[in-house]
Amino acid sequence: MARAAHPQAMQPKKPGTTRTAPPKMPDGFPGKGRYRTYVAFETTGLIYLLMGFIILRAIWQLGAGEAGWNGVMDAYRNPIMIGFHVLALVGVIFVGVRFFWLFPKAQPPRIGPVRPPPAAILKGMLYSVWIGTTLVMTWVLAGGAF
Amino acid sequence: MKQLLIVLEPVIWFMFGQGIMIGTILLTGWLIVVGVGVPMGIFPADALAYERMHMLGSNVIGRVVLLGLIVLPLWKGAHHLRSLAVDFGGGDRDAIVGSLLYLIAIVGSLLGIVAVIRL
Amino acid sequence: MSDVQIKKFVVTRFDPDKDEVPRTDTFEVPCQSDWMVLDALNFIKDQLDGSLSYRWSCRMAVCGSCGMNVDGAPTLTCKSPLSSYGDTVEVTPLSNFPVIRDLVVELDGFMEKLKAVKPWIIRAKEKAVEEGPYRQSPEELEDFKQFSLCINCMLCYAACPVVGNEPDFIGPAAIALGYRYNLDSRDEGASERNAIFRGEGSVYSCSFANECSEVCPENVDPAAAINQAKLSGLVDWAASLVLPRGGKD
Amino acid sequence: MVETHRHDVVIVGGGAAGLRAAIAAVEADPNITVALVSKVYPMRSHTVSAEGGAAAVTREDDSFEMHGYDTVKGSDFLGDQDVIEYFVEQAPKELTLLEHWGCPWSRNEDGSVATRAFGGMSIKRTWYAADKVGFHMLHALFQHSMRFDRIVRYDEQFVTRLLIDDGQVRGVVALDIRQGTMRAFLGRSVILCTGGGGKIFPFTTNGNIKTGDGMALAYRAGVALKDMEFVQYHPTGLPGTGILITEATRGEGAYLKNKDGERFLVTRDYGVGSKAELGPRDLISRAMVQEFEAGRGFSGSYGEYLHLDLTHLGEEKINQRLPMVRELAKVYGGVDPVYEPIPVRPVVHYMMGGVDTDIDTATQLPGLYAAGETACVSLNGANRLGSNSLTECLVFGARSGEQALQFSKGADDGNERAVRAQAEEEQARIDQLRGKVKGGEKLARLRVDMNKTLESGCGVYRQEDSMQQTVRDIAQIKGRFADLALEDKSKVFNTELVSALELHNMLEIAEVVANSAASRKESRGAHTRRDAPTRDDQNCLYHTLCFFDPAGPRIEKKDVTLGTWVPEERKY
Ligand SMILES: Cc1cc2nc3c(=O)[nH]c(=O)nc-3n(C[C@H](O)[C@H](O)[C@H](O)COP(=O)(O)OP(=O)(O)OC[C@H]3O[C@@H](n4cnc5c(N)ncnc54)[C@H](O)[C@@H]3O)c2cc1C
Ligand code: SF4
Ligand code: F3S
Ligand code: FES
Repeated sequence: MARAAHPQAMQPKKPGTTRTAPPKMPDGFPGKGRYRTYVAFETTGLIYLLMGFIILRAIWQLGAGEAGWNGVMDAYRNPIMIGFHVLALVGVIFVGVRFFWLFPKAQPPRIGPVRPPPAAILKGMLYSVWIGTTLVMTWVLAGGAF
Repeated sequence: MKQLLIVLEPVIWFMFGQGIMIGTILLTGWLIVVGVGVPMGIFPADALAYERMHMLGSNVIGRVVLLGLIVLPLWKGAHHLRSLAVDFGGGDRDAIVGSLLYLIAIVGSLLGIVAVIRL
Repeated sequence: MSDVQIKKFVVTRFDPDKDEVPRTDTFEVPCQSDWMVLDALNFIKDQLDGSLSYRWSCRMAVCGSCGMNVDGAPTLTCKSPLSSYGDTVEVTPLSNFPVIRDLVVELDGFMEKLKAVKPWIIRAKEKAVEEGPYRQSPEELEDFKQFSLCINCMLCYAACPVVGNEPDFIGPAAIALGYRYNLDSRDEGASERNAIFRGEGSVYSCSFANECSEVCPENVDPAAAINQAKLSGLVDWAASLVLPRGGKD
Repeated sequence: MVETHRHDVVIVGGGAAGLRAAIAAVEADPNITVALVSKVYPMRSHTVSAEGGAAAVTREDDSFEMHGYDTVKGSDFLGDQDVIEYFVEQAPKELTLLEHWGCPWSRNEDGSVATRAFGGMSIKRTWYAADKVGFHMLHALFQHSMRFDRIVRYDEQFVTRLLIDDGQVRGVVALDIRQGTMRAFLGRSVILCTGGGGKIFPFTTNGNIKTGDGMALAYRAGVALKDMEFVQYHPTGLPGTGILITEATRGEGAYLKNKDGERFLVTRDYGVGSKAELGPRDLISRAMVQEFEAGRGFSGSYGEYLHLDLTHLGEEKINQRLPMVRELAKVYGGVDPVYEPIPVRPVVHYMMGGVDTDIDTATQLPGLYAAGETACVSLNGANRLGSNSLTECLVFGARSGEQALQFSKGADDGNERAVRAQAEEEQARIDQLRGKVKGGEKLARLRVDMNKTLESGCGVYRQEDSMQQTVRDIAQIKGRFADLALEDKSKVFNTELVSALELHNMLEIAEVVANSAASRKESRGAHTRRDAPTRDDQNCLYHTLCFFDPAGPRIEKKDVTLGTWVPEERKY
């Protein structure tokens, strides 16, 4: 059975002249089929929000001096923290894949006189940037340079 | 409040969009090294030693990247959680929930700016 | 004639004069192999229970009246072969809409939303008939063609989670149709419509669930329209901050 | 109590004709309001299903004279020539207006509107928007109409009767389908734009809503129905469903082939000459039936059929020009026309006849106007040319809007008390019909019987005895209608009640079709008698008028308006 939707959903400003049965949410929302993927996509919002603050704290401590930063690094070695970061990585990759799949069609056929490249090329560009940036960051952070 | 949200909607959406795109692109590398690789010993720990990190982070590019890593995910997070709240029947509370979430993102972003300036 | 197979139809019934809440009826229908879901409903109405109410007309997927949920999914019943369903088929009214009777849902809400996006050509100065048609290249036509194919079948509204929770949301089809005019080389009303798109319950309410496009029987891809409109709404808004608004009124 | 709504003009029907009329009326006078009363939401009107195109003189090498001549000849010289002249002159203007209102017409490379060939047209003059022309026109009109707040829509209101007082129409009364109660829409003039009635036949391209309501309304009010014997068979419908495969396929170059793979329109003499597949519909439909009779058709589970072959057009052209045909053939015909021919057979498509109007769309009843397929302004005569009728809806829809408005300005409001009383009467009648249990006749049964007898008596080929049989059958089925039993007693959205009212209307016009057919003793256009195979201009160059009479339909004759073009043998 589908859940109830907002009682006013798709109701005209002046309600119709006869009594109606209240609207229901789409079948399968939120837990089934494609809805599950979509809800998961939104739920990654929590991961991102937390990641924002986690990184904020890390950078704050980095600015506070060596002891602060080492504290951060110690905390990161905690298995719970590692677990969360793994989850976050999965979430981030999932977001990227879903979003880059949708991204090309969200581009207007024209912005002023400029036409964006065809979907396939656009997608290729996105993935190149994503993979490229990740490689560079990994290389730099993991000690490959400087 | 609701009115203000409506007026700011395009900017919020812009921040969200950048969060989902650039945020994701930046987070992937960060998580691979800082979140998982080094703590699990896959990469050498001294790659993230204080001296080196400070050097990497305190130049202009470093500061911009770090600021992006803090601010962008916050907006993607706040906005998506707001949508999630609506999808679970929060249409009527949307203005309050939304404002709260964005307030969190704003505070986080301001602190983020301070944090990178302090480096 | 073609092969006949008995299928069970579990159909939602609701009569506001009699029923407090919707109930279901079950019918056994001898279905021919080339039937659509709608053919089975017509069989029920003609032979088994004349009081079953639903809308239909063209039976060729163009009038947009026969949308229902079949096995839970928003479906154009005249275009969905029964062969792709099992022995028991569940037919319910479109989700996200108030139900008037049986499988008939309230459409006036949509009609208001459609009107709200000004789905007509807006121009500072209308061209006189004597001057003949506008010129529009095939490429310019291609820019908006897809978004003009909407048959107002409401499947997208029935699939979108935001529609069900945010009554003010203008919703996929109406936004796609408004945006279609923004892309039309003959139209000059883009900034007027963009102001509407930036308003309450408009494009930014959409969370890109993409379900609207998944169920659309005409491949209109309303999700594309809405999310494109977000970007042009932003560009337009930024431009309006830089340049004082000119030419609109 | 019947709720009443007063407007200056009341328009019944929200198809191309009704919407065009409404726009014309409100544009002509900024102070009036129009009621647009329709039994379905306007964008559901059957105009939506038209595929092929709308005709108007466009190219340098075309002329009004040529379009006029094609139309007259297509009509088998039964079209009124003053009407035809007016029509061809207005057509380009009307299609241009629609272009200005946003209709996405297909284009040539230089940005001008593209045109395609159509049956019976001597030159490419049919405007198109891929093969969803009616859909795009209807939605463009509907969306454009939304900008006028003075067009007040009343959706899902089923008009059941014209309100007449003092010899003048005063409005209509309609069943509010949602509420189950009656509403009176009062106006100083009324326009009927209710479309055709193909649903009286079993096998038709027409949708479920095409039940000839407007014709029946006018007929019962004493207005004549004209030329109702002329029912157009379209050569290419999908067997089984009757879904149309547009003539634009042939306009783009498709072939009709028989079982032997032979293009019989080329190899045999069916009177279409070098036009071959682009001959007029009546001739081609007859040729197809003759192929069946000669045993050169395919036989399938829905009877005999022939092949419409598009395979040589190529995928690109089909996708670009005929995307809907491809989709329809795949979904409803089970074939992909890029690779396989489409099975087709002649199918009831259009009613040339309708409510008798003059060139101003006015009927004999003061204040009552009619336009679109429901009217017979005598543009189409005995056979309509493909792509003339969408244009007709615009040209005469606009004219009816202007004319009805004019009339409304000079007329008074009439005696509201008297018309209210009529509306109350109507409410009582409907209340009695709803959920009527007495009697044992089933709605679906009656409909099937009506369909059957019409097909056997008034099909592609007709003859005296079978037409007379149909006349008797229909009278008998009308009698059985009184014994109808209905199951649904509910007030809210009682579609069974609506179907019963529609059947009542269909029986009325079916009777008119059969009687009109039996009265014409020649073959002309779509009316072809085996027992009188030739045209007889000496005795039969007249319009058939059929009047309501409690004793049974009464037939009268009306002169055809001739002019520039003298009747000649119709050869292509
Ligand atoms: C499949 C198909 C393809 C076609 N292709 C072409 C083509 O390519 N070119 C061409 O020129 N012509 C074509 N035609 C013919 C043309 O489409 C029709 O003649 C034309 O659309 C009729 O328009 P209309 O406005 O008169 O009626 P419709 O569009 O049928 O509208 C009738 C309106 O009246 C309303 N109505 C009816 N009864 C009542 C009532 N009792 N109370 C209230 N409202 C009522 C309905 O709700 C509807 O809004 C085609 C027709 C069909 C069926
Ligand atoms: S966008 Fe698609 S699903 Fe939505 S109403 Fe239009 S045709 Fe139907
Ligand atoms: S399903 Fe709904 S959330 Fe947006 S992309 Fe479509 S409108
Ligand atoms: S009946 Fe018209 S779309 Fe299905």
